[in-house]
Amino acid sequence: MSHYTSSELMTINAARLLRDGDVVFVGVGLPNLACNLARHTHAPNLLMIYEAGVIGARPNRLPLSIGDPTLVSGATGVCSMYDIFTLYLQRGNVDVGFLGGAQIDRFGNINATVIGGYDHPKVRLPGSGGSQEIAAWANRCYVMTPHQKRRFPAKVDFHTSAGFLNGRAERDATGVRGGGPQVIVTDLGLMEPDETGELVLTAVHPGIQPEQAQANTGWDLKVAPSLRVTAEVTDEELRILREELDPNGIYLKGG
Amino acid sequence: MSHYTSSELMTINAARLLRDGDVVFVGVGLPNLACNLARHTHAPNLLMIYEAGVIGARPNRLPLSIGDPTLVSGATGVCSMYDIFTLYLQRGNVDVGFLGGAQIDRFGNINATVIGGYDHPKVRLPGSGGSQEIAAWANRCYVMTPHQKRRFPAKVDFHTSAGFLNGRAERDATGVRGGGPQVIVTDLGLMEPDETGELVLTAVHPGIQPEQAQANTGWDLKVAPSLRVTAEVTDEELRILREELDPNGIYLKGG
Amino acid sequence: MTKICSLTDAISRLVQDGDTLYAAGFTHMIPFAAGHEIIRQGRKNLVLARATPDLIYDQMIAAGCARKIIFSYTGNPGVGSLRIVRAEMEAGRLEWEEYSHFGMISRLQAGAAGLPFMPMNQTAATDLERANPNIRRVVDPYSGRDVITVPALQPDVAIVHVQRADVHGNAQIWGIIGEQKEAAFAAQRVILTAEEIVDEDVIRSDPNRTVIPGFIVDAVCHVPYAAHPSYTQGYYDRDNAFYLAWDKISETPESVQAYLQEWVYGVKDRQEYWEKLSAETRESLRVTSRPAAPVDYGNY
Amino acid sequence: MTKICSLTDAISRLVQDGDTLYAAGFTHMIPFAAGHEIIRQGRKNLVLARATPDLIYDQMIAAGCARKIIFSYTGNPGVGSLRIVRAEMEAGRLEWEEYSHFGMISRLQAGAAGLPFMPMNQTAATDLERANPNIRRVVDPYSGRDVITVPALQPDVAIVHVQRADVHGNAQIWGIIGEQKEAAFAAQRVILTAEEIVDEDVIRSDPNRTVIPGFIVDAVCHVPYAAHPSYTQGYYDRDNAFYLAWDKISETPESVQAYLQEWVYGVKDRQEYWEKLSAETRESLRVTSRPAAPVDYGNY
Repeated sequence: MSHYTSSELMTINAARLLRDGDVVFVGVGLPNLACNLARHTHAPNLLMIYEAGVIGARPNRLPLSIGDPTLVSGATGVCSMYDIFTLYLQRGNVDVGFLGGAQIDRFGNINATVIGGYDHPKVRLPGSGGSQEIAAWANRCYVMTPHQKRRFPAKVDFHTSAGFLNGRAERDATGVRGGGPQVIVTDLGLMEPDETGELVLTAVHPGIQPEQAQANTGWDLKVAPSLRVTAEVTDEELRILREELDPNGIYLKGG
Repeated sequence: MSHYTSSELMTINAARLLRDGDVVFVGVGLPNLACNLARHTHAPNLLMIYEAGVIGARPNRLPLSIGDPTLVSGATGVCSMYDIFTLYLQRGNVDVGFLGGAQIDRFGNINATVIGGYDHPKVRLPGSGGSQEIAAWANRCYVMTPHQKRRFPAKVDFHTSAGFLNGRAERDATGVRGGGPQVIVTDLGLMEPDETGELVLTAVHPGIQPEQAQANTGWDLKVAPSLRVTAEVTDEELRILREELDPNGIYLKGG
Repeated sequence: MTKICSLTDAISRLVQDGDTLYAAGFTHMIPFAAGHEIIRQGRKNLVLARATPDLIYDQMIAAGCARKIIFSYTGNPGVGSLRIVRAEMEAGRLEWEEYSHFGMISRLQAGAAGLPFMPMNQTAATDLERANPNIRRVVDPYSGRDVITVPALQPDVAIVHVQRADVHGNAQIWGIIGEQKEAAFAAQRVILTAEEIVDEDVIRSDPNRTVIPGFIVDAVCHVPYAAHPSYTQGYYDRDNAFYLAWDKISETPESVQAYLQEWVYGVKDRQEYWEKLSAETRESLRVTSRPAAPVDYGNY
Repeated sequence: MTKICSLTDAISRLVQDGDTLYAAGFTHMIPFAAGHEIIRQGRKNLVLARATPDLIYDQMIAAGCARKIIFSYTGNPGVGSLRIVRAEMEAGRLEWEEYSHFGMISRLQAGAAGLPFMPMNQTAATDLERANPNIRRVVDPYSGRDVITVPALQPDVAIVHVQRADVHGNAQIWGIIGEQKEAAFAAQRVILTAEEIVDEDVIRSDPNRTVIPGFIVDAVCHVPYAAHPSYTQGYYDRDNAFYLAWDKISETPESVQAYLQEWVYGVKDRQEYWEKLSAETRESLRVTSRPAAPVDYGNY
């Protein structure tokens, strides 16, 4: 078993969730690394699109912003932001979206807007960007975030992006086409929504006990009867991440 | 005084209505010739745009369709049809539109859709194309059409494009931004809306009597107190039309 | 992952009787070759949507392929009337659904964008709104004034002719771009015909030129001259003589059927059609080069 | 009919105190030079609209130019928080109006299209709708379901940086095109800065590349490197080191004011700014050539 950082562990587990041929709405940082890792391993035909309007990017270097010019040179297409949000995302052409935020609650709702009251913020966060629509319209959404109690409250202060609201039926009633959050990848394991939309612990990483995850979650985290252990991180996965994708450890050194 | 055809007479009088710097939504045929004549004479900075999405065309030959490739090669811009109807026309960036139709009525309403009932047409005409929106949103609209009773009924069978409806107040109430039809150029003279929106005879061409226009109009055509005679067609205008713009007489030989 | 196939295969596999079909292209790159192949394969009861039916729908309707048209202008562009569409409408043998150009394009835009409708400003001309129950109104929640709406159009199939595409279907277009992008994104299935199939690196050298991404494309067919008698910018000119000739041919059912026999049923594919044209016609459609000024994307 | 003028003149003539301003460009070609000139000229009470405020609005707000921001994401892209915007919002010293990216871009699209609003599909996340009374609903007249609406945004001024423009303001852009076109058409006045002023024939050689037509442009300013520390595709790279440095600089008001003194008030224009950067920095931003494959429009 190799030594790896939490960021590497989450990135590798997220990469494994991607399917060959998926159209992925990619963010910078760990999601970008997860997509590129998948492309280098089991999903060579992954199509990466970016909210900046880039389709089929083939970055020659690690992109440092969502609009890095390396995403454009050699891409198959570029379109306007209005087109990316309509023709691609709202039209239902996006299989996978990655989401992030300061808080994720029991039903997968995400807050990236504000801690405290909206009009008088205690901590003002960056806001939605593309995530309100990604969470609604991508077929599957994934989240990568360290497993900490403050990040997983029972209820978020603000719904920046919808998970299952107060339960799956409530989301379904709104008619949004996307499937909502499918997997939350943390440094302790994986959480997935059950039939009610509540996030439950479905896997732990090698060497992690479910109690650790429960202790670091802000609600009474259920453990799935079928709880499994994620596959060991392989040397090849680490090699690609460390040598090819983020040789300077810009995103991976954390944890 | 030169000899000229009706088409030449109408084209020359329409060209004179254009102002230097006007942004004109151009059709093929006579409107295209009128715009190019104006460009060659008093309006060198006329900007010609086409519903096919061409901006600043500089055709090297006479365009034979609204999407002739000669409009594209050497143009300053090309955009989608959706963009031309939104960013250019609906946004209010078009100064002048040309309209045509089988029938034009007392209040400048135009029918290019159907003679007889809509569901069981006696004569089915091509339909609106771009004209419904041009008539509503261009600042000024012009029409060129031979002066014949059947073309000028008191009421059109179908409102393809709005003139002043049943009077100027009725058009104003709809909130459309365009000024509506400003001048109808015929082979007998010019008709312009009065303060109520009714088309009245404001000019006759040299040698034409107002009674001729009245006899060829389907309503009781009023003659403006200030009736004038249009300026003589000049040799230079004819030369440009015949030698430079339509040397084969494709559009101008008529009449 | 190549999507290359013959046009015969593409039509056979992707166009079914009863489909709503949008053959895209506003006067430029009208997919005549695909229309002729649909006629040869004898499709029936199609709903033919297109801003301007042009000669291709006149021919498909003459061949009995369609039960309905959705359109915004039925003229023979630059020539006059579209005789067959007009006669069938006047005779009550063809259903129709009519919009202005802006209404038609807004329907495609809504379909492409995944929106249920698009708003349009009022035009004061309300007869078409009265005639077509699909044209409706909503109240602008800011000003309280009415705006006009048209519903999304999402055809079963879009057919788009392009200058160049790679085997994955990434397609680049220049010249008049009309409603090609909107038609492709609006449709459930997309068939491309292309003047040239190019290496993926050509596409990747100029991503801003890409109008249609390959992943929404179902078939890529290499069909040079597929747009004749319309044109492909930079490749060949419009055959205006044929547009004028059609005005005569379409005067009688007999001459129309004779035309279809000789030029559609009587040829196997577009190559045979093109070679059957006179050398003089083919020569008259040639164009000389007028290259675009280069741009540089930079290595990053 | 040339619209060429200095950036100093353009800002002086076209940007007034209290204006709503949209500095366009999604991470690409952010008009930093124009933002700095606005700071130098001491504009006040501006309403700064932009999907991503980025460093330029952080700097303009630090300089006291703005009373309000309209935005959809306030991060320092790829780095973290935008400290000044955040601090001013938390302190209640800066008004704000907030959307998602799609809401923001839809506002511009409506403004550009001359429509009163744009519809968007529901997202199930309703907190922002509750917080912002400009986000409303209409009933889709086809399905009877609610859709979300945002009102048109028509800024007083849009500033757009482009790779090349002619003296009339016809402008061509490649690489990420973000919301530049929409911002220009939505605005009442348009200021362009351009890496290169080219002959009109260059523009006319490739009309499909034109994003902004000259007739809606009020001023064209030749300002090489106007986008630094952001980048211009094919011309120079993003200065990521500065984005990281700003995260430190913006930690204290003193270091921010020192930065503004040295790099904004302390230089006359962009040329002086660029020459003041270290040779090493300038060298590190150079890019090598990666030309687009040529296309041919043909002579017609």
